[in-house]
Amino acid sequence: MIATHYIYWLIIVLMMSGLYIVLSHGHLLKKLIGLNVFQAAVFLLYVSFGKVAGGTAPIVAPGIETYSHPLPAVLVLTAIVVGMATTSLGLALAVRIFREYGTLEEDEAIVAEASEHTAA
Amino acid sequence: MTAPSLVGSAGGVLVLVGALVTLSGGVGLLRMPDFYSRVHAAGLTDTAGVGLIALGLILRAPDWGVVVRLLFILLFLLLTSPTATHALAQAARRDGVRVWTDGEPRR
Amino acid sequence: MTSEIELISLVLFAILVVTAIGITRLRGLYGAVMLAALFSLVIACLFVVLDAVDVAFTEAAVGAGISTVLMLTVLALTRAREAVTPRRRLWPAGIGSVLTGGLLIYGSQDLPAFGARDSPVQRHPITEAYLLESQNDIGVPNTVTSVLASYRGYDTFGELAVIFTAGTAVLLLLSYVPRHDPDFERRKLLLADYRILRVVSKILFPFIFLFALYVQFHGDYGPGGGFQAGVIFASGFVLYGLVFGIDNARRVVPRWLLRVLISSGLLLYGGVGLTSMLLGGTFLDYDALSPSHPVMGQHVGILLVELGVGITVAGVMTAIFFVFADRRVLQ
Amino acid sequence: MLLVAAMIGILTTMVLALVRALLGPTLYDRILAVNMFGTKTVIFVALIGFVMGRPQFLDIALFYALVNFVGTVAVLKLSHYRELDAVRSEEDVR
Repeated sequence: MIATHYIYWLIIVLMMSGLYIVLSHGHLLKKLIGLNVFQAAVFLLYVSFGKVAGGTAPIVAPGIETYSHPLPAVLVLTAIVVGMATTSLGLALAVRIFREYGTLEEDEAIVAEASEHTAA
Repeated sequence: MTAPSLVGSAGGVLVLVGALVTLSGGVGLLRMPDFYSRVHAAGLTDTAGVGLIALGLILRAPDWGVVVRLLFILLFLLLTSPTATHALAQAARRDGVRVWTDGEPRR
Repeated sequence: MTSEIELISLVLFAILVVTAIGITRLRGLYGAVMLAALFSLVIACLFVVLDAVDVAFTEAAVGAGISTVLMLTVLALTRAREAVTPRRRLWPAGIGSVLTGGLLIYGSQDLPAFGARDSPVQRHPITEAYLLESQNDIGVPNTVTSVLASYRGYDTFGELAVIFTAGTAVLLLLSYVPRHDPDFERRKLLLADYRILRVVSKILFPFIFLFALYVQFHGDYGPGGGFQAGVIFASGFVLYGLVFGIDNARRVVPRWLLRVLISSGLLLYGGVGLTSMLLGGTFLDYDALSPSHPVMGQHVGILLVELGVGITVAGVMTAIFFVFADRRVLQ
Repeated sequence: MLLVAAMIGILTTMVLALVRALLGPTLYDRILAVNMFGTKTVIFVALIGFVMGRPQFLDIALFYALVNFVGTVAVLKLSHYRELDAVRSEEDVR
């Protein structure tokens, strides 16, 4: 079990450190970084399913027999660029939040919003 | 790679020497007392190490395509690496990062 | 040889975990962003070790390149330090992550052994189709490219539409007229004052764009393709904007051009699909492009589709950077 | 074998650079460390191509060199927008 599965476990540890960053920090930018860490670990997990022991990258060349699976690579490749696009959307929202409330701390922003409501 | 096997192992030795130079840069980056001396360690060994390793790999390259790519990497790093460290040191000086003098505690 | 690779990947994993811990502990956000860039570089190395070279290419471009630059621009607009996280947040977060991780590890026991040849992924008939039959049907050595652009072309079209939408949304969110900020000029550091940096960047630009073209059109034979090339193009413009200022970069790539680029890439992709329908095939069936010589049709189709991807990705990334970097400090 | 030994050397350097990036103390130390780390990844990718017998993948290494430069220039430029105390206050860690 350990010899064959420890790579997955390491990836899960990474994933959880990303989750921890997202949950524990109140700063929105830090949350986005944590989300990126989590996301990268998920990508690693996907790619690790495609790897074959003794295989090589799935670019066909003469004299090579075993290749790793190309499909996880394709899925992850597009996912990375999409993830980047969504991250930049999150960053844009963060900039707007900062403009509105003057802070990127979640707690302070919630307080600011609440006081806005009572004022109105 | 029959007679070139000698060339190949020479390449391997060059790569290894390059890695050792790089390693010394890493030690310098960690152990030097202030930012400016660390720039010195990182900048010098980056250039030397990359040069040696790229040359060594060129000796082991299976075809010309690989040689050309390695030459491009070498050219690129030789241009950018010193530029980056130079600009870094300049920016640090502008910002007033202080120079360490003998006897102060290490930072 | 495999045991050495295993050792190397273990070291890389250790570096990753330490970096992640460092990210949580640093309160200076510039430092945290630097560590995130480092994290992404190591992840990219691991992708190379795991045989996903195209992915490594993209991850380096996106994670260590554009993403870092965008985070830094946002930091430049807001506060650079984080408040102390209250202790009441730490415990639930820690317990939650440990529990989730434990469950996932428990669940991972059902996974096939790492690198096994007889795992369901590898035994599935599609593996054979992608690796062997694609050489006759499509004739592109890089199977990642043929799966991306041909077998799963519909999927990639959807992804490109997502990127288009996200880019449009960012432009909508941030393209209000900036307030006048008298401090802006003072705060702005013109890197053009660094003479060496300016000269070296000038030398580099042609190489960057040449390299982007190479990656775009060599994607059939080696790692590369539209996604990667698009990001490389964008990083060329980003470098220009950083060194010579956004206003000058806007002169090189004006707003209208970016809008045209963003939409024309997606239109090109969809247009190839429609053309193949008009020629009697199904949507994105490149065989229809050249009925007498289907492999030729596949080549043309993949080339055009990848070009569409490259144009849109380059446009979106450049536009996003410009719109972020154009902000004045908001306070 | 020589190449594998060289890779171990590079990995060790990576670890050292990581420690410097974690320790700081100024932002510039971190930038320098990450920049050096980037150069090491270029070498790492180039070497692993040779070790695994597919040296054609050097394109990636070439690209890393480019990204590294753009990234360093970006931090240099953008860290200047802020008041300088943002740079100095990197020093304390929770």
